[in-house]
Amino acid sequence: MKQKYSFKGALISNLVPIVFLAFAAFAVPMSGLSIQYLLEEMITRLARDSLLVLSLIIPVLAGMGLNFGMVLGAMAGQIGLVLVVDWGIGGMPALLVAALVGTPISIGLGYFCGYILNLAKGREMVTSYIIGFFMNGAYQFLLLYCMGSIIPISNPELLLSRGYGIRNSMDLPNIRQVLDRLVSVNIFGMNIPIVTFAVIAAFCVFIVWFKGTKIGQDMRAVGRNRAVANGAGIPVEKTRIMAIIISTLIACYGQIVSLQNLGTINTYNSHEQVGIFSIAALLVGGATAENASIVNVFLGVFLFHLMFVVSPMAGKNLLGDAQLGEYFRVFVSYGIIAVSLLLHAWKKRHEMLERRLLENSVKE
Amino acid sequence: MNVKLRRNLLRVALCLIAVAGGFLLSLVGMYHSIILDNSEFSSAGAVLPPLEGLRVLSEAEPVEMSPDDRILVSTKGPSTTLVFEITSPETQQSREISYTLHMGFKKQFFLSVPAIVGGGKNPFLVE
Amino acid sequence: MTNGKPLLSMKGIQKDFLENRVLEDINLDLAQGEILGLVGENGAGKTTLMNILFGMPVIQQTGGYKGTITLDGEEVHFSNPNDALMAGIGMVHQEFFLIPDFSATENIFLNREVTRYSFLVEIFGERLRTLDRAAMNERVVQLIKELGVDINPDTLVSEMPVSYKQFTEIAREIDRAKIKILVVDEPTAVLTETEAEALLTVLRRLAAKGVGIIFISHRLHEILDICDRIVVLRDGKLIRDVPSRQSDVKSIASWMVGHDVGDFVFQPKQGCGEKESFLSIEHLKVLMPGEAVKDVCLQVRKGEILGIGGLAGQGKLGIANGVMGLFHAEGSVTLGGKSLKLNSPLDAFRAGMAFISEDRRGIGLLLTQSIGLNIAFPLMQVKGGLLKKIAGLFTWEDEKKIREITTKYIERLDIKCTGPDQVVMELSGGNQQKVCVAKVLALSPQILFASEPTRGIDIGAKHLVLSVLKEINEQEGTTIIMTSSELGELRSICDRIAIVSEGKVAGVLPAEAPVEDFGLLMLGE
Amino acid sequence: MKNEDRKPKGRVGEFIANFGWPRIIIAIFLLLLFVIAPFIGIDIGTSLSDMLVRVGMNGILVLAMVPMIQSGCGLNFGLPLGIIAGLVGAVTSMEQNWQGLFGFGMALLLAIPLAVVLGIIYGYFINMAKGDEMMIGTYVGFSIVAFMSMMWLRLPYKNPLLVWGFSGTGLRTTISLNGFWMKVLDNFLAIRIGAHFFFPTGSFIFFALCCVLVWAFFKTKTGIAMSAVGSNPQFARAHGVSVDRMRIISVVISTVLGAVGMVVYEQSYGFIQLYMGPLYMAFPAVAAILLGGATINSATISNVVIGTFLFQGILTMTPSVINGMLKTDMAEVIRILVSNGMILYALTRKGKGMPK
Repeated sequence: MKQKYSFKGALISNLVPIVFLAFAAFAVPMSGLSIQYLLEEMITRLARDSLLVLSLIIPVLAGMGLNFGMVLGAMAGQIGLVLVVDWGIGGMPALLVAALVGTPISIGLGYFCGYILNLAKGREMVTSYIIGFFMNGAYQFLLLYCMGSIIPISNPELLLSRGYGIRNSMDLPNIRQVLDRLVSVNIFGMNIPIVTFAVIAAFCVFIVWFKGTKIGQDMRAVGRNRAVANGAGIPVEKTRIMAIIISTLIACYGQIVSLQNLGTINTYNSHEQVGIFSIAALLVGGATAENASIVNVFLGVFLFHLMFVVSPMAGKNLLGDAQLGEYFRVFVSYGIIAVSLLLHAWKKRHEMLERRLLENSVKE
Repeated sequence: MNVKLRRNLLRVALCLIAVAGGFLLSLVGMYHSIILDNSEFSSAGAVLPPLEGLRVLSEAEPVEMSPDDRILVSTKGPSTTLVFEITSPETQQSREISYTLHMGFKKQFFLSVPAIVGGGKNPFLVE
Repeated sequence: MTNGKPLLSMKGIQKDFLENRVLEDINLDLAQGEILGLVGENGAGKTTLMNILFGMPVIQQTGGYKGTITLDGEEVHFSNPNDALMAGIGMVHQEFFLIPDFSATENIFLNREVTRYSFLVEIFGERLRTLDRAAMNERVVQLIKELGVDINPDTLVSEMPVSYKQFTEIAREIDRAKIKILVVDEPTAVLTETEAEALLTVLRRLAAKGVGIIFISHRLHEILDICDRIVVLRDGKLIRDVPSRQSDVKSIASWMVGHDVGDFVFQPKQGCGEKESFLSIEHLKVLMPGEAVKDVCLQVRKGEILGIGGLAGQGKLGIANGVMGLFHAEGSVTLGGKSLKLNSPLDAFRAGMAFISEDRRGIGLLLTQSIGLNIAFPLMQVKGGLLKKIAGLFTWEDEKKIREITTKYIERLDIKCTGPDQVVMELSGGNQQKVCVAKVLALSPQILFASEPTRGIDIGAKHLVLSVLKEINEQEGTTIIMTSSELGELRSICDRIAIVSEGKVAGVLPAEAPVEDFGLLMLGE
Repeated sequence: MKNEDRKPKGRVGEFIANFGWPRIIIAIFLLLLFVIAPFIGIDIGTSLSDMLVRVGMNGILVLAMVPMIQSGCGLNFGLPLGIIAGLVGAVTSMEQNWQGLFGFGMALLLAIPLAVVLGIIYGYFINMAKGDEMMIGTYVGFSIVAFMSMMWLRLPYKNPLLVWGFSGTGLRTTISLNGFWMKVLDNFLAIRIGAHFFFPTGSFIFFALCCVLVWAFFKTKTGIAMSAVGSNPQFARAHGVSVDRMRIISVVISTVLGAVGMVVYEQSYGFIQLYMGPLYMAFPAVAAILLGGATINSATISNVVIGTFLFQGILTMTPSVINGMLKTDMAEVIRILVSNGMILYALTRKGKGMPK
């Protein structure tokens, strides 16, 4: 007996993307930005942030909710880039070396985060949120106090005036847009970074392939029902830690691709926003804490960044105050997460009650 | 050689390859800055005057250098060849001397052009 | 079907749990291809026996067991379910051990997926092998054909009817290892007639292939229909081991239930209270998971002790929980003429009803709080007792009164504790139950529901709890409705006993009625 | 009943187990700071009074954590809702140019009704999302701070002291309380000993008053019912307590205390920070109460007091002492590590009756 496809059910489960489409339809003309400019902006942002949002899929698959701990991966990526800039490496080798340096750090941080999340089962999201903050403290300690003093940094421009500690913002010489300009095709006026999209596509293929492996299936089992998975002999704790390690790794590479596109790092807060915006984007794409797909990622990044670009202009034209638009987009990004979490929690409880009613009535 | 041992050996080998690859990549991707100096150079008794009509051809486009001039050339990769074309003012003939420099991991170089052109063994002004 | 050497034989099995003996000198044989019916009241030891066979961790944690189990001639000792599985013993659980959002194939092959090698395995290890879904689907189709059922391998378990879920679980157990023995625990409880019939044919087909089956059920006509031999357990002892041909429903029922009357015999009250009904329950329907009540009509006389018996899962516990508003209930309940608003515990309390819950630790107590607070809480919340006005502004807990009432009940119920402020969690099971009873006595209710008041507590506490209930019934005229799975205990204290089977009242008998009649009612005959 | 974490034996063991290792380490660390201070030329008097002022300043915000923890709603990351109410109260009172204790009192009176309304809405959200309360709280808190940042630009405030100079509309990001009710509580009956030592009696009296009020509430019938909901919701429901109503009441009280705490905080700090100012203000309060020994579902007044003293002690002492010793400003890093470390410790503890 197939679940009858109820329009109402579909409407509720995709409410957030629908609300966003309506908002975009209203705000885009209001902002007065040309379609051409918007499309171009969307392509750069898709190239820049898709990989970061993609890193959230595996923890959701393994039932660990939206993993704010991806911020740890972003930190690892940044550490890799800082060292690469200090060693004076440029071009594609710079990205690869940064990734190589970032990999062991991400695995370590991922293991640490996964281990702690296992201690706080049922409260993974808020715990990963706090881990993000906690590691930010350690990150600052490393970059502000160890680099330049204990860890040798040869390039003086990177350091603060006091002689040690990395500066707050740093541009990436010979790295800016390296990946994007490797091969870029110009279609009616917009250049599309083919290689970056190829890298993103490769990771999408990896995730689809990964779901088909034994550990991928174990993760799905652990995500859906931990007790039964455990009963069947699946090492639940190890599987969950592996999910977090993979997520942290992808986030590390995602941050490297993203910063390469931006061309500059603001060392002490670019990784913080990454967590909030990636999760907001994923939720805008219609994902929930229980299931997220690759479609949610791209739809989410497109819609979220469309809102992000359009709202300050819309705010300016509508209410004559760009600052209002600024705050509006911060409000919307936090608001989405609150609304979709609420909606999802309410739906989950509603379904549970319904299932119990169904179960009992079936036995009539 | 059971399976477990074989796999662990393979993993160690891969890590070593990755580290070696890292070094190789940084070697290939490293940017170096070479400062060329065209002022009088004296070493071991011989005094070499600055050169006239000097042009330096490197990866970037050619650059004229007048006497007592100093320019900076930025190059990428483990080694590079610099070509110095000197046209003597009287005979309008130009002769070329090429000089290959192996930079390795060193980032800064300070070279005297007269020393290179004069065929001196040690053109490095600052070690 | 039975050949010479028994497939499985359990010799001299004995198990103690805390002070009381749960299994005593059980000898059980099972031949290849034989279907053995295992019958017994709840708490008779069936589940413990199966846990021992399966090497469930709970057995080790509570002191292991004595006796030997031999499988195919050699002695075996399983320390966890996986060992038992590897040796070829599978089990179909009552609550399904399936993942709802997984397809039939994925469930059947959970953690045993057929996978393909790839070079990545060399680097990242075995878990990177890719799943061979085609091969798995093929195997499932073949398995299902073997069972004679048609399930599409890709349907999600959440969309399957209940019987298909069961067949999926059976398919998984069969495929997991070269199955020798399959234990099926009350499979037909959740099935309709046709679905049960389909299941029985599947089990016969398996037996024909040489698989030994242990069939645990309460439906005697099914047992007689399918089993070759029947073993009856009662109070941890093996009462009868007889071929099914030489027995019938009536005799099995009496063996199952017919033990001597409970240890504490109370003189039955002369003339049990006025005749007209004080509390009447019509068409009560309660959605309590595992104890659903379908359509219960019950009349309770004032000052009476009414027992509610029946087997586990038939809905007897649902009645008290439904009336007290703990689980969603429909139907009509009138108390002394006034109709009671359902689904609201406060109204139930205000109408003079109180409840000793069967889930002592979950619902009955505030484990992290003191004895005083636990006892005072209901009186304070429902009747506003034990409070004092502070400068007319707001009402505070009156510590003096709380301490008084707590020490009074500590003495009366002889609760062994360090004082009114001791945290309840540190008390023994028996003393915790006494706190629950004290909490309810403090309310001095008109009607008292007591669900499994004596389960899991020591003999001394059991006796004290029952005598206190008897006392308040006789001295304060409190009508008591006691739900219990131990028939002996009900017969020793109650005036009348209602037997609940499959969510309905099968019948109401006076306590002195012969044991077999109760047995028959319980089995829904 | 085998206890999860190995209990060190004997009385000392008992004390350590209850007090918890991290709290002992931090307490010793704080003591160490006080001991080192004089050696590097830091005057104990000023540090002590600085710490006391900060305790008076943050105490009530930490107290705002208690009701929701007791009722099982978890750590109140939605504190910014109360803080916003406090800000609106303060700014509206300043708009009317009310000064001194009267101005302070009016700020409170204006903030409390708004806090009640916000509390009720927040309470419904909390009940909708049983199990995810902390995540919902965080993001509802962030959303309202962002929303109010838009409102600050548009609300019809005219008082020149509050509004941007050039455009004349929209409130300034930071507004000085000078001339209004700056330090009105701190200086009330303040005790000054010698040149350096200053004891903010006013704020301590107010803080003590609020603590007594909350303590008294939890002795009332509703208060006891609320604690029962926190420690075992099934038990409470089975005994006629409406779990949802209790949770909403606890959220309202927490939000009101948050508003009151914010007004007291501004009075002592001397400035009102609008726009994105209060975004992360919940974390120090959460860290403080956990440092005081609270768990996710039980918190007492003593947890509040101990926690505030320890946490604010760390915040005051680390900048001066560490800078003095290592000539670096590590205070910020230590604050992050200590506060978030404490929250992590609480989230991962398997205390008695912890929700799984």
